[in-house]
Amino acid sequence: MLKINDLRIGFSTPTGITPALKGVSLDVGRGETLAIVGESGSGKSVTALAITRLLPKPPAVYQGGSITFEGRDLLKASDTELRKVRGGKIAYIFQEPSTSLNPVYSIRSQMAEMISLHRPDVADVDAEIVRWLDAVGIVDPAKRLNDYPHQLSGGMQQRVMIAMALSARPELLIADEPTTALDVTIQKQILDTLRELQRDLGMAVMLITHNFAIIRGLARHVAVMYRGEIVEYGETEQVLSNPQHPYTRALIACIPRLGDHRHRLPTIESQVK
Amino acid sequence: MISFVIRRLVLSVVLLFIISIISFFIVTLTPGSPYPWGELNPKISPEVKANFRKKFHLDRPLHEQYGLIMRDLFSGNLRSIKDDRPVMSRILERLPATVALNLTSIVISLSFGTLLGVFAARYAGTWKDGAGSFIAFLFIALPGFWITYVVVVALVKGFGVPILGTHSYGIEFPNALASGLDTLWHLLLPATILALGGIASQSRYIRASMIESLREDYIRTARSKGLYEDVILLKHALRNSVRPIIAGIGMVLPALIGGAVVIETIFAYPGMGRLGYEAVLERDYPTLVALNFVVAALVLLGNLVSDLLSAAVDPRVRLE
Amino acid sequence: MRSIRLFLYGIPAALILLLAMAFLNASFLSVAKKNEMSVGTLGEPSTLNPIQQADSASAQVAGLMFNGLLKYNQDLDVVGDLATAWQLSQETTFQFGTGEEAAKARYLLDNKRVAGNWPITNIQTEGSNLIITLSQPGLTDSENIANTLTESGLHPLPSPPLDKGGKERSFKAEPIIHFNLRKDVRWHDGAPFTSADVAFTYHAIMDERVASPSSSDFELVSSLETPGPYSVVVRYKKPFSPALLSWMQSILPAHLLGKVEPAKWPEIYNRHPVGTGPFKFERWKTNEFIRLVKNPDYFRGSPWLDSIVFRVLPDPLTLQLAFQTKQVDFWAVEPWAVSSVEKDPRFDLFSSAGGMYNYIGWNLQRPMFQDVRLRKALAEAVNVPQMIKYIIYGRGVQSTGIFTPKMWFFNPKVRPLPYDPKAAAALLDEAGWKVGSDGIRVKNGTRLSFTLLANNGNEIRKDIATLVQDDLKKIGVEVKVEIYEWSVLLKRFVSKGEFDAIVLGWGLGNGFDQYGIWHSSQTHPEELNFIHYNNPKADHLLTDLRQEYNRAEIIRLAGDLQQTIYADQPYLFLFVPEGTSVMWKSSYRIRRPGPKSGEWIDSPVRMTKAGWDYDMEWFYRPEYAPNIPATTTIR
Amino acid sequence: MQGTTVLSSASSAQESPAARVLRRFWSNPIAVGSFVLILFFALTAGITVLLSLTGHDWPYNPNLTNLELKLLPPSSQHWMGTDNLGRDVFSRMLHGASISLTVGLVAVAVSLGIGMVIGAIAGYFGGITDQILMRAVDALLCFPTFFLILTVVALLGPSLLNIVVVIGLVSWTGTARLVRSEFLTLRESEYVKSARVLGQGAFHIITRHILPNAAAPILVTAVLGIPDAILQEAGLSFLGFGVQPPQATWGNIIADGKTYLLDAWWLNLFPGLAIFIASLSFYLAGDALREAAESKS
Repeated sequence: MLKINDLRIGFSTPTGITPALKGVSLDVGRGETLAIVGESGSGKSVTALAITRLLPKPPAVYQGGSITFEGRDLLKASDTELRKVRGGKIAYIFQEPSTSLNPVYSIRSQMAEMISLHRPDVADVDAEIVRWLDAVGIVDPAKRLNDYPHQLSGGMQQRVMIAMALSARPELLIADEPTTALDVTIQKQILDTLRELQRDLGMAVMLITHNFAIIRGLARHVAVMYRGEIVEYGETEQVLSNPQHPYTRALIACIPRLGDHRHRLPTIESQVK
Repeated sequence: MISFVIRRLVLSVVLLFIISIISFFIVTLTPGSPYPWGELNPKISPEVKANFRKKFHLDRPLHEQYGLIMRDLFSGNLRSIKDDRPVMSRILERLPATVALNLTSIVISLSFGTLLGVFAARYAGTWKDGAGSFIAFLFIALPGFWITYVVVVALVKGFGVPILGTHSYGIEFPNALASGLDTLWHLLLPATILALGGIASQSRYIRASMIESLREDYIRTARSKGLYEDVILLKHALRNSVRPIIAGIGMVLPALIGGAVVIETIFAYPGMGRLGYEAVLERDYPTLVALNFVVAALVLLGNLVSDLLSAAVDPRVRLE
Repeated sequence: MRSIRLFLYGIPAALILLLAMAFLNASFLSVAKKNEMSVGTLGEPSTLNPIQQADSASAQVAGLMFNGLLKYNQDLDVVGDLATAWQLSQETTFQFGTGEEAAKARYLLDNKRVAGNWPITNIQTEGSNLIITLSQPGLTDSENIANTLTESGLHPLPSPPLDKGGKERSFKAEPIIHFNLRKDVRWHDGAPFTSADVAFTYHAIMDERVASPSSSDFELVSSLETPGPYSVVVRYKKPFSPALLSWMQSILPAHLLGKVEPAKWPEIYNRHPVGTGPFKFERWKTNEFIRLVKNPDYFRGSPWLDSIVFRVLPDPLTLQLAFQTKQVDFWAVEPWAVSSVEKDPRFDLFSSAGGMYNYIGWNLQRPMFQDVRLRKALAEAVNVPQMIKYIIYGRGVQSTGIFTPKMWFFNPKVRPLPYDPKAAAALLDEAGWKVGSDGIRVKNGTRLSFTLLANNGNEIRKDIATLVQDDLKKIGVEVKVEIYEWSVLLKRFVSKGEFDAIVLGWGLGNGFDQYGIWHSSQTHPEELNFIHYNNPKADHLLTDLRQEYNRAEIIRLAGDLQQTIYADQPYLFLFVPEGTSVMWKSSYRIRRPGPKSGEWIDSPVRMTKAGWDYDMEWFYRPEYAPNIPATTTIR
Repeated sequence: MQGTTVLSSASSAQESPAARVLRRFWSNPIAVGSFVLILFFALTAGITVLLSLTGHDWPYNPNLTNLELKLLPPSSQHWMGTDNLGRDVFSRMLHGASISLTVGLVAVAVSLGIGMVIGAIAGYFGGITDQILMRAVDALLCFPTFFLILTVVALLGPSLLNIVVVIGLVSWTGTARLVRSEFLTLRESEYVKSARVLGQGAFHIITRHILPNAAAPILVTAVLGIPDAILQEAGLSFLGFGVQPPQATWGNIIADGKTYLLDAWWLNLFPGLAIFIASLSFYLAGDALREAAESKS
């Protein structure tokens, strides 16, 4: 469904262009789940955002490669085509739920916007919104309709983001570190919700995280990114049980396990300035 | 919400009281005497002057004078020294003209300012943004009285257009529309010139806050939802940038009334700015104190309105 | 979303559209004007009640709505207005010890009357008082009578002197004016005009609560009676010749204001008065205009104009622009613009030397200025002719003292001091002011340096101060110029006498009484002799002048007073500026009633002694010609 | 995969904040242009003052009246014509430049001083003091500044110093509000909290920690304040309350020339243009400075 081939992206700074992605290739099949793991600054978010050209143009420079989605190269797609894909076909949820929702509009108006744009055929928009809020596990959704983002907790906000993203029935959901800003208990609930919804809707998910621990049981495939490149790609279980690349091994070693008595977790000396 | 309004009103009343004291003593301490006739008018005998001072309690000590002025102000029969008429009716006579002028100029500066601001923000960083801010500063830098004269002379010399007062009297109007348009002209011309500075500063504010809003995460979310750039700009970004402007409205009023003096004098427009200017020259203490009172009340009201408005616009603002 | 876009683009577009439509409408507005005269005034009248106003703007408007008992004609002679005729007379009373002395004196005078050719009209005795009615007020006749009485051994008791410090006299002199009023005058609301109105106006002026600025004119009135509905008798405490002119005061309606206490007047009357004049009040839109409409049953006939509007235009430039776009019919031209307007065929121009002169007042309390030689030298060192040529573009004449050429009692024989810096320098040397090291003259330690004050509102006076500063520097006199706002100048400097020299001007009416400015008694704070001028001879002339009714005698006394003061140089008398007004070529003509009834004189608008706008109520626009034909026409 | 990329990004890191602001400022053409203009005005003002102090005025003595040369249009002898007293407008403009600039600078210094002090106190201590001070600012705002200036100038007398101080006294509210909001945000930052934990006094914290960080916006309001003061002085002179004659300022040249507007256009055009260009250049420079200081990259 989605095939990224040798994607190269740089950021122009006053002292020249700093490369961010140096030839990334990935593909996501229909209904599949792919996890992209890597430390911050490894280019995983850049990849995610590049897919529907969400990177702000002035600093970002597309240096090469292609992103084909359902046969079309999104890098060359016209604005109108791109707009249909954004939200309609590929939806996003982001890391900071508190700032990702517009503070001055109610939940209903922000979700209604999505539905009326991509599914004009829906007659009773409010009912549809309530259905999706319920689907993502928000208690008594009808009452929440007219609330404003600042009236909800972090977890609830992220649930609204998910409901909003899914309400347009996308074929691919890109979750850019969806649980990083949440505390651990909420993290698990959000990930479980994601897994159930993906199963029910049969949509593909690209999960971006720096935390190896959460991808087990969620993603069948995983790609490990380091310094703008994919250093390892494979089945999750297989990569976890026998990582090839030294960086992947170091990453896995850092995961704390129950009953582990080592005093300090091993750290990786980071090269990225 | 109600408790907020009440608390603000009480605070405003206290503030008004303090302002009236300050304004009274500043005004009365200014040297010069408030005789309505020429000081060196050979016909006026000292007895007449003494009698006049007695009539307006000017011979009493200052604090007593203040007490009397306040008593008269609230009992409604505070009289102006210039024409012995109740001060409130003198001010209220000019209120409609002043409100019309200032309100129109606020509307002009807000609407055009916002338009320019959004335009500049949309093309931020490009030459269009540069041109936008250059034009904006062009207007701010123009000295008010200078540009007013240039425009007035150009219009009158070039097109023989009437510019004085609120209506061209003494002319046969073919129909009501012509007369109505004439009044509109006498309102829009001074209001536009008064608003020039406002348009510029308004566009600067909106551009700055628009650029700031466009950097927020929810814009990226909106874009990821596939919305049109226009919708993202006008719906999501603009709504968040409106708050600083609304907060500014409260501050704009005194500047307008003070600033309008030059415009009102040149256009012979019967506004409160001119009333204040003439009252200062004639040392008409009652009118000045009352005028300061009214202006202060308008400003505090303006602040309250702008707070309420910003609460309406931005739900996060809780009126604690 | 659509609503946001509607507001964002819609409002600016709508505003531009409105502005464009309004502009088009304004530019194609037909300038066809109603039968209305429109006059621009810089200041807004404070009140239209004639007895409470003191500023010129109010007087101009009220003048068209009211009449006084008397008025000036075009040649500044006093003629009747509401009064048809008036007789001046005087009662001189001699008080004797006993009734017989009074009777003897009466008998003596009865047969002496013819020989002494005194203007006696009646002699009578009341108890021990001898009352003589003279047909002409004044002191000379009464003094002759007193002498004849003492010569023939009769000694009347002395009565208190007439003025503070004046000499004692043996009689009391009380002038009397008897007015006969017109019977055909009606107020604008239809009520008839009677003597009761005159009585009410007098009492109102003297009422403290009214605080009328004209009360000083009537202080010497001892009583006012109204024997009949159309006759008024006013008795004065002592001879005071300017008294007659005070009866040009506008008369108020007793039936409207009589029973209302003055505090209520501003609401019920002052902004929409009822008078007897040619024009009635219609509307006053604050700070914009005042419109008067014609009074069809005015006792001299209905005016030709339907209405007159006074437009308040505070900025001189916009007043000029309003004139050029015909929104206003007349324009008082600044001196510098007169030359360009004079040559312009589109305009008629009227200019005349007014009743105002500019001067520099020396504070005579300062020791430096007490030496007349210094004052004379400073006068000779300032080039007044050049000042006239450049500041007012030749529109004015050099002033030769306290009166101006247009006044009938002006003394033409007084010659102005010539501009002669060398003579001035010599005079200063003679007075002991030697040129110091820094070029500024010094006399036993003190430098010849002073501060010259002027008010910031008046461009001409600011220029005068700057030029005087330059001229005096040339002869070694240092002048520092300080400009202050008008009331600050008067309160902080003038009335406290804390100033060296000041540039000011006097706007004098047509009267000759300048007692308040020059008499040595008038030097208290807020009084007008702030330079502390003190010359006994001048004091004497001033008091005599106030009591003199005889025209020839007035001219003699006034001429002597002008000569005396000019010689003292208490002021550096500068110049009498000319006032110039302009109107669009023959946009108005005048058709005014002649002396005989039924006679109408048609003439162009032109300059008279009483100014070009003297007959404003009889102006008419040629396109709205009057229905009554003119008996005589002047081209 | 290793090594090469490390070096290139290093250089931008070492640049101190101030240097970065300057670099960005100079890269903006408008900023450079307006700075050159400001320099030009400052130089002309400086040279003129120096010349006149040493006795020989170029091209003429600004206060020398010469009535024969009254109201002459611009010509070779008088590049900007003469005024109603025959004084050379060009030399008066030169002297006017020095006055207008000093008015701008001193007035801003006064308003900045007061504004910073009150803003800092209100912002740093917050609570009651903040409320009181801000209400005082509101109270001051209620006066139309114009009447305040008018009354105080009439009270103290229209000397240059009084006018400048009054303009400063009236215009500090804007700076106070800005400084207060800066302080409110900066006060919450960690390094301030840590400084407080280390027991440093309030004055020390304000001057050493918070002020330098708030320097950029304060500097910007200062630069933007200068033209405001120049325009205020011009407005005052126009209404007759400006600097005393014969001292020339751009404002009172226009004010004196007002009555001759229709005929002697040069009396209004040149000073008006000068005020306009000077104010514009200050505004543009100020804005460019703000742009440079604010941007993150």
